[in-house]
Amino acid sequence: MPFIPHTQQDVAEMLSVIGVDSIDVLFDEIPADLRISGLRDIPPALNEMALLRLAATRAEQDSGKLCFIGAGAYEHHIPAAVWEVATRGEFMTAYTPYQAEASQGTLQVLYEYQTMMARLMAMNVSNASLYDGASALAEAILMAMRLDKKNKIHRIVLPTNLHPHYRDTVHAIVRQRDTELLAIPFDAHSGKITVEMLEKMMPDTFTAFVIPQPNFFGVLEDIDTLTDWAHARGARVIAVVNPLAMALLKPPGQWGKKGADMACGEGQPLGVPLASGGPYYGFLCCRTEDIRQLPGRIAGRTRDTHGRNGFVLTLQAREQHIRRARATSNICTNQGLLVTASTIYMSIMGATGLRDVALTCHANARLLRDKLKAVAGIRCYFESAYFHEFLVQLNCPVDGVLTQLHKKNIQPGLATKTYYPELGECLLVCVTETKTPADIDYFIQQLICAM
Amino acid sequence: MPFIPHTQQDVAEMLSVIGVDSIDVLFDEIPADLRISGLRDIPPALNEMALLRLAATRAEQDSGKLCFIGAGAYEHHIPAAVWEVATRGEFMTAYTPYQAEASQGTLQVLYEYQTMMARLMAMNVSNASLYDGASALAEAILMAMRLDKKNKIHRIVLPTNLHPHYRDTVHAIVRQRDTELLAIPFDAHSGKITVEMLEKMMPDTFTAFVIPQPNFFGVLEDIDTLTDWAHARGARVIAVVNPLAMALLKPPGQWGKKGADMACGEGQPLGVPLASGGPYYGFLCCRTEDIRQLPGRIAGRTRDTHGRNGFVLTLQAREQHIRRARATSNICTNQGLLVTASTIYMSIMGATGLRDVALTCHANARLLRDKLKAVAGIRCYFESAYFHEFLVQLNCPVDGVLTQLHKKNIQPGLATKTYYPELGECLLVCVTETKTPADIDYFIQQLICAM
Amino acid sequence: MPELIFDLSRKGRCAHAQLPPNTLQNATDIPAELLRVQPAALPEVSELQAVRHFTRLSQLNFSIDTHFYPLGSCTMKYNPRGVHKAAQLPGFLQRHPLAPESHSQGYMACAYELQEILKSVTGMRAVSLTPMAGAQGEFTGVAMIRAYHHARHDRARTEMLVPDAAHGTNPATAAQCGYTVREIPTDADGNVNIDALRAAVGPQTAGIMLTNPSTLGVFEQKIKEIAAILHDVGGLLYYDGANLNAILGKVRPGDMGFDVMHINLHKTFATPHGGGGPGSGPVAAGERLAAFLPTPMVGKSATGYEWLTAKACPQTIGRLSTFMGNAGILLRAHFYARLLGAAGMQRVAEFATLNANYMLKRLTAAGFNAAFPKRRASHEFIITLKKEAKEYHISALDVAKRLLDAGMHAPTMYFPLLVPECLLIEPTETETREVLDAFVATMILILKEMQTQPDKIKQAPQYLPVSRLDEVAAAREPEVVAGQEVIEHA
Amino acid sequence: MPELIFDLSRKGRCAHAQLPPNTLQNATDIPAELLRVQPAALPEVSELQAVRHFTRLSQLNFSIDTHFYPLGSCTMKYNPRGVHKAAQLPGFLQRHPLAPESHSQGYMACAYELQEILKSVTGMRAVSLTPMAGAQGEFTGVAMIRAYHHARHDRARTEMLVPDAAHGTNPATAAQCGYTVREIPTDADGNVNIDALRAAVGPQTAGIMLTNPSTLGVFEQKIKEIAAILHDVGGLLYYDGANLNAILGKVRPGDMGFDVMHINLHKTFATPHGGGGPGSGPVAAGERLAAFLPTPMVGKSATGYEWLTAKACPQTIGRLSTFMGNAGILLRAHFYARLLGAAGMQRVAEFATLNANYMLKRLTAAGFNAAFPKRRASHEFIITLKKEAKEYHISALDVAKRLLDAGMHAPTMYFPLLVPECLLIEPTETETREVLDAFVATMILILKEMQTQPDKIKQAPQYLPVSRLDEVAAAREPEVVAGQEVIEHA
Ligand SMILES: Cc1ncc(COP(=O)(O)O)c(C=O)c1O
Ligand SMILES: Cc1ncc(COP(=O)(O)O)c(C=O)c1O
Repeated sequence: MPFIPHTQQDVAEMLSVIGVDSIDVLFDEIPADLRISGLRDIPPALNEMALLRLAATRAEQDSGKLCFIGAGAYEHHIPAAVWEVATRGEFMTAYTPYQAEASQGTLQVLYEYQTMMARLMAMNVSNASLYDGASALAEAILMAMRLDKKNKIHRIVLPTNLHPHYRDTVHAIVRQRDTELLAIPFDAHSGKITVEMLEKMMPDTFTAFVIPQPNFFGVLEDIDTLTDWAHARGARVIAVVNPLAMALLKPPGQWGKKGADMACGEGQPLGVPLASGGPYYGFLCCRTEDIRQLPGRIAGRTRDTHGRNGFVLTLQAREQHIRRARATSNICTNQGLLVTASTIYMSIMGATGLRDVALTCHANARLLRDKLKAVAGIRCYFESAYFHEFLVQLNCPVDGVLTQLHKKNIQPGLATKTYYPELGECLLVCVTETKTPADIDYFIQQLICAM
Repeated sequence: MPFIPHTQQDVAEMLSVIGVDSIDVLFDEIPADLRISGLRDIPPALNEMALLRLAATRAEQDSGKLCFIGAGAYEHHIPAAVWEVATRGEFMTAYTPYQAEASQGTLQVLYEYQTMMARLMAMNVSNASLYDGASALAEAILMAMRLDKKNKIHRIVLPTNLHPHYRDTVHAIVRQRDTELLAIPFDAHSGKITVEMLEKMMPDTFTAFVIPQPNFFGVLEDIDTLTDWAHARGARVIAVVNPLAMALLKPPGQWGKKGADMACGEGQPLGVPLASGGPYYGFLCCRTEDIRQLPGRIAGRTRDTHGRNGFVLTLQAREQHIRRARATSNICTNQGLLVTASTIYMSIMGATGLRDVALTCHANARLLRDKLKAVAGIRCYFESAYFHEFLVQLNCPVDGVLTQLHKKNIQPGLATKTYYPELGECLLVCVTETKTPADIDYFIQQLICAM
Repeated sequence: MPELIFDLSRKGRCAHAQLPPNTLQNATDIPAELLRVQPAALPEVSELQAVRHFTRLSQLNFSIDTHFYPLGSCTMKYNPRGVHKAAQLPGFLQRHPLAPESHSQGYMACAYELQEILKSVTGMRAVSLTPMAGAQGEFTGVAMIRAYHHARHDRARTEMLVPDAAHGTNPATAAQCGYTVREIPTDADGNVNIDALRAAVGPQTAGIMLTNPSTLGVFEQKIKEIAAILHDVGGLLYYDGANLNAILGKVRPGDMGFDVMHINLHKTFATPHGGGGPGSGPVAAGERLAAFLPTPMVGKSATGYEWLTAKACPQTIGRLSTFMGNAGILLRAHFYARLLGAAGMQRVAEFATLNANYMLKRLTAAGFNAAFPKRRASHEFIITLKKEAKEYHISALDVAKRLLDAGMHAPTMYFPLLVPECLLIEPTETETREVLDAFVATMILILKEMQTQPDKIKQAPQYLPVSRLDEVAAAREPEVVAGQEVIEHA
Repeated sequence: MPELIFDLSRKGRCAHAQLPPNTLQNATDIPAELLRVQPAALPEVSELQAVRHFTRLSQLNFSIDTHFYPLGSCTMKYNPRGVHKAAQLPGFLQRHPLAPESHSQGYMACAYELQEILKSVTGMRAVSLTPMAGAQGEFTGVAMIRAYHHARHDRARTEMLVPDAAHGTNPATAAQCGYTVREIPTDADGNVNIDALRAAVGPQTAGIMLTNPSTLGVFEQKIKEIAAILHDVGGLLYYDGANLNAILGKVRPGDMGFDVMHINLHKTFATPHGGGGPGSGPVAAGERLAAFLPTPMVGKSATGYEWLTAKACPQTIGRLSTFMGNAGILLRAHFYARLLGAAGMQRVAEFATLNANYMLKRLTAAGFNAAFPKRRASHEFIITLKKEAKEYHISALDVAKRLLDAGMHAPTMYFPLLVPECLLIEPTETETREVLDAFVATMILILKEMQTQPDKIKQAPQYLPVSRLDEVAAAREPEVVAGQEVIEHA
């Protein structure tokens, strides 16, 4: 009876207290014709020893790869202390801190996290997390729609150089409402959104403009110009950023003359392992005046009856368990433990550490990029400024190259053909601080063999 | 500056408080001709990222083996909870609980450990650990010598079927004193110590008789007969046992009419990973009346000023930091964390769990043994009762077979020729609960190929 | 309370062992106008300071690993460490979500098997694992219902029915999907008021969101009738799986007539709650709705496991997360299920129910009032302190805080909203009878204290790092980030 | 205090997920008279109960991860988590100690490199890693000295010299090796009394055991003279490496004239103390003694790393452990050294010394008395509360307990024995100045309390799970196992 502590005597005595003969009787309110006698097609129980062996075999199958894929999830070094501390039982096995006095640990962490994230984004306030980057963007758009009291029809400008999965997610979530999602194409030469294109294609009024930095191709947008352009048209600017990059790049709160209105994105680069895509966490920051439309939990500082500092979940009146159908969002369980890890990560790395990591990523990317350019049959698709990811075009089918390199346990990047067939045989390549010069040379050497 | 938190400002201000110009001045009492300017031949600093990659490479080199070696260290399943909890910072980064009030966690664990170990051995008392099995035996022998007020010359009977490394360690440690270590050979047919041999070879009086259970060959000794024989001659009996086996086999406190006088051994089978041989821990139990000669730390229950229960290190007057040259032992730092893990292990497994593990080890060993017997060219050397380890003799050189199986990542057992050349081409094979029928079949199949 | 990590910060301090080698760092060719000028004011601390700070913070929490945590509707059961260890294997942690299928067969095998297990447990036809918590599962299900109606060119269905006892995520989700929420009242025994339901349904009805057993801790006996009422008018049934722990292997939502449902893996499948998350809310669907499930899912072919995306699932409602949901939680749930096997799952429901009924019996015997005295408890039950509130002016909140002082986490308070001064108590199957008895004993003690020393209750908690916190002040002037002054405004 | 785990036990309860499959279990062919009859009365608890019990117990400890821990002579510095993670890799945990060399090259490379690093740090010729703590290192060194004399057929040397300030393990070790211990007094400035030393040496002198800097927290300046005195009479010098943190990369025992020494890796090399162990005490030896080092050691040949056993080392004193010492600790020490590099090691000594001298200065400025006011502190220093004991009847013990109440671990008390009412304070290099300042501030507060509210000190600790414990009663009637009655006697 895994995890069940009852002795036979316990069961007998408990049943007699209840006044029934068997546990089965406790289910007597369930219509008999609905009850089943057992479950089918479930493998027999393993003990922990066998389970760990099975798990090791499975994990082994997927391991030992040299990964140059980015595209929204980035391999970074995570100090061992981060998860050693985050997975302490007291953090990991607690629930949402509804009983504040018994949850000051988690609550203070959330408060510290909000502060760090707001500072990193140069924004006023942050919530305590959403599910992931793509759904955080969807929530940001819904928030912008709530804030927009002027426009009847909510138009949202979504550039096509935004991560395709983000666009898909936004579509799946936001199209439940009456919204227009406007796709604005990127400049074919630079890979960026340009004001020319915007002026040509966009309506006069719209609710919000989503600006990715860097964009899906790793290219850096002219964020000041774009922000000011949108603000001039009375729209809100939603920044979708890589938070690690913000240690190096201009943060959303400083874009253009007034700064972006919301900043959101994927928290994964800040101390969360790749882990097949999750659990990660979405972050969302905004201006102080908009806080009551900010979805998700928020921790706040207050005082106890003796005047001592303490923390609580605050502004709960926005949330579903109080406001129900009129809540700012339906989100309840969020990604608390990831935020805990991220808070420890940011504390250990500090601003300098984060910036050094971002710089090293960039420098490594530059190194590989320069070496790739020197390979016959490869060209860099866009010659714009970039962070740690870039698009290269091959003069031969990408699929064949991929197959060969996969056999060598190299993941050379993401083939973009499914998403952007018009770009041809392209590969989106990412390099982080985890790659050594030797890794880069090995990649080049194997790529040349495979082409 | 890894792990040093000082800012430049800190250093400047601290130096000015001290009243010196530089840190270097703080070393001015050291004769100048002794001071060195730096260390040579030390590799340059790595960051944690590079270190983890190096460590992973090294660990990878040694991993993925199917291990049938025992010989004093045994591969067992360890519930994940054991080390998750034992390595919590509060256990792992505390010192010896000298300040009892600030160390009740560790002290209660030690008290619970002592209780469990005493119960497992069916002895009165236990200390809080020694270094490892071999050195624990040496300490037990020294203890027996202190307790023996009758004999001028201390003779210790050490059978040759005791683990050769234990015998070596005892020699290295005990021969610093005036002692006679008497080697008593085992019966060539059964692998056991026999009373006939003892009567023939042993002097009338001696201080202590060391009885291993199981012995090095995995064979079970006639512990009742041997214990009574030694007691009849006024000697003390020191049991050296595999503690896991004691969940299944008769424990030392119940050997013969009066029980063994001391029980010691290697704690590793109780929740400690193989880990290249350490850290493990030695245990030592004895009779209540002998406790003041028991070496090592001991936790005891007492009360605080309000009458509440609490725990302290007790009987410290035996120890070196008080008694100095007249201490029962020089041991100071022991193997506390291993004992913590072992205590959690024993708690989770319980008596039934331990017994089930021991039974499964035995049953698995029996399965492999039967299958090996059926292989042409292999015979079981001893036909005595055994626990989970046994000796087989090959009709071809062991070394060649080993080389071949090692190439297949199988470690088929320990070649005993270095220790017992007279036994010929023998292999000491161990099977624990970690091996599946498929593992056993694979072993057999590869062995046949290699012979 | 400990200092803030920012108070430990000193300019120039850092965790040196974590810095990348600075060989290439200054080689940036990024234009200056794109760069950050002033570094973010993150804490500058040593590694030891960070470890010590967060270790000490952790000790301020109650958690399953340290306390009994009978938080109704949350299923705070033991989170097996073996499962955690298995999911944390480097091979799993290092896999990139977009790694090729040939480099992903280990993970995909686990995900596929979990889909199969959840199909079996729910009695549904297909499962998508991507929703990242219960509420996202609800969103998924309701969006699928909407897609179903739209696919049938039925755009007149604008209402979603929700019982008044429902969890707040139900109405919030329905609204987020563009539905008008219509509340259905509960009758005196905790069942949905069938007459009211009949009166509410019509051609405008998209569906109903139900949990069963409900959040009132009782099993909705007329569930088949309810299903018929809905199906008859062309509406569909959504099952909120938060309470699945009560019926695992005993009765299946698919058999009750539900069309779609989520499963809170972080409840029933024992994945840790992490102080608020992550969770995971896979969605299972029957005949009518399977085609609309979100992607990606895992399929199995002769050559191995493969991703099923929009190409293979043309009617999918699409993608709800950047990658494939909370994969690490899915692994944990899968491993947990493998440890239990089919029999183990049934035992979960049996012993959770045994524990709840035992506590209910003992508490009512001690004088507490059950909200639904005629009913069996499911895996949880409600007591109402209405009487005590009147007699002694002691509220459910007061009792909750007093329990904290006794070293036990409080039950869920004031939910469901329709039961006044209620405590929703869910012991789970992994707690011992002694722990339940200790809780009951404390409740009895508190009942005595109401008469003898009510202040002790009113002033609780006294033995925690802080006493009662002023939530009103916190919400009036929210201070949600530290030291606003240091934020660099644009 | 929490219950004992035995109190949680109920007959028949167990952690089912941990049991082996019981297919073969009853197939024992072991004769009945060799079998256990009654099962051992180990606790019968669920996995959750065990996890909760031990998690809660852990929270009762002070530790580096939670508290400042300036325990003199113990070097309680930060134990890097990265090092821990590296050493816990499955490949390392799974290696059998008797695995063939071909399956051990990863581990052996680490061990070999550690030997080399320790040679460099100590200035010695060869290193054996097997001793399992400082005291076993001492044993090893003294046994080697004995073996050396015996090898020269010099059996007249029966005395080992030990300064009166020495750690208790020094005399205990000498005695365990069969030597008579002769104490050498300390002079007023904390140095060995050279005249007394000269008077003590002779043909009966086997050697001397010294630490430098000594346990008095000062550097023995006449160390070369001492070495000469010993060597002139044919005696050898043993260096107790417990204080190596003070001089790492600054000065080397080999250069001072020592013949053999141990290194406490669990101090200087930052491996965790584990609540009392494990430690590791590798021994390094110079010309005279290298041949006697214990086996096994790791050698390097053209084909890889190989074990050096008695065959390769005919003069070895033999084997001191079943396998090869505390391998896991050796890995940690090696990884720590790799994180520091040569420059990092020097910084250890520099900042440990800076912190100690800063505290010493501030405490004496505040009115506390240094034991050796004319001397620089090494990485630690002593204050004596002799004056305070007389004036206020407050002992070093009282102050220690009061510090616990302030959330700081107490320094080492009453050691070395020759300084009355002493506190030996070792901050280590990994603590911030703010923490040192907080300690000093607390000491100043305690000094004030001696005058104003001495009871607050006498009754400390008040804020811990227990107040002062009765050690005398504990030793008078030792209760060292629970429930003696249940022990089955033979
Ligand atoms: C009944 C009920 N439904 C839905 C939810 C929402 O689930 P989640 O928190 O995983 O989003 C919860 C969880 O609190 C719940 O208790
Ligand atoms: C000066 C000194 N020498 C020797 C030792 C003994 O070392 P260990 O505890 O590792 O056996 C210690 C440790 O307490 C010490 O402080």
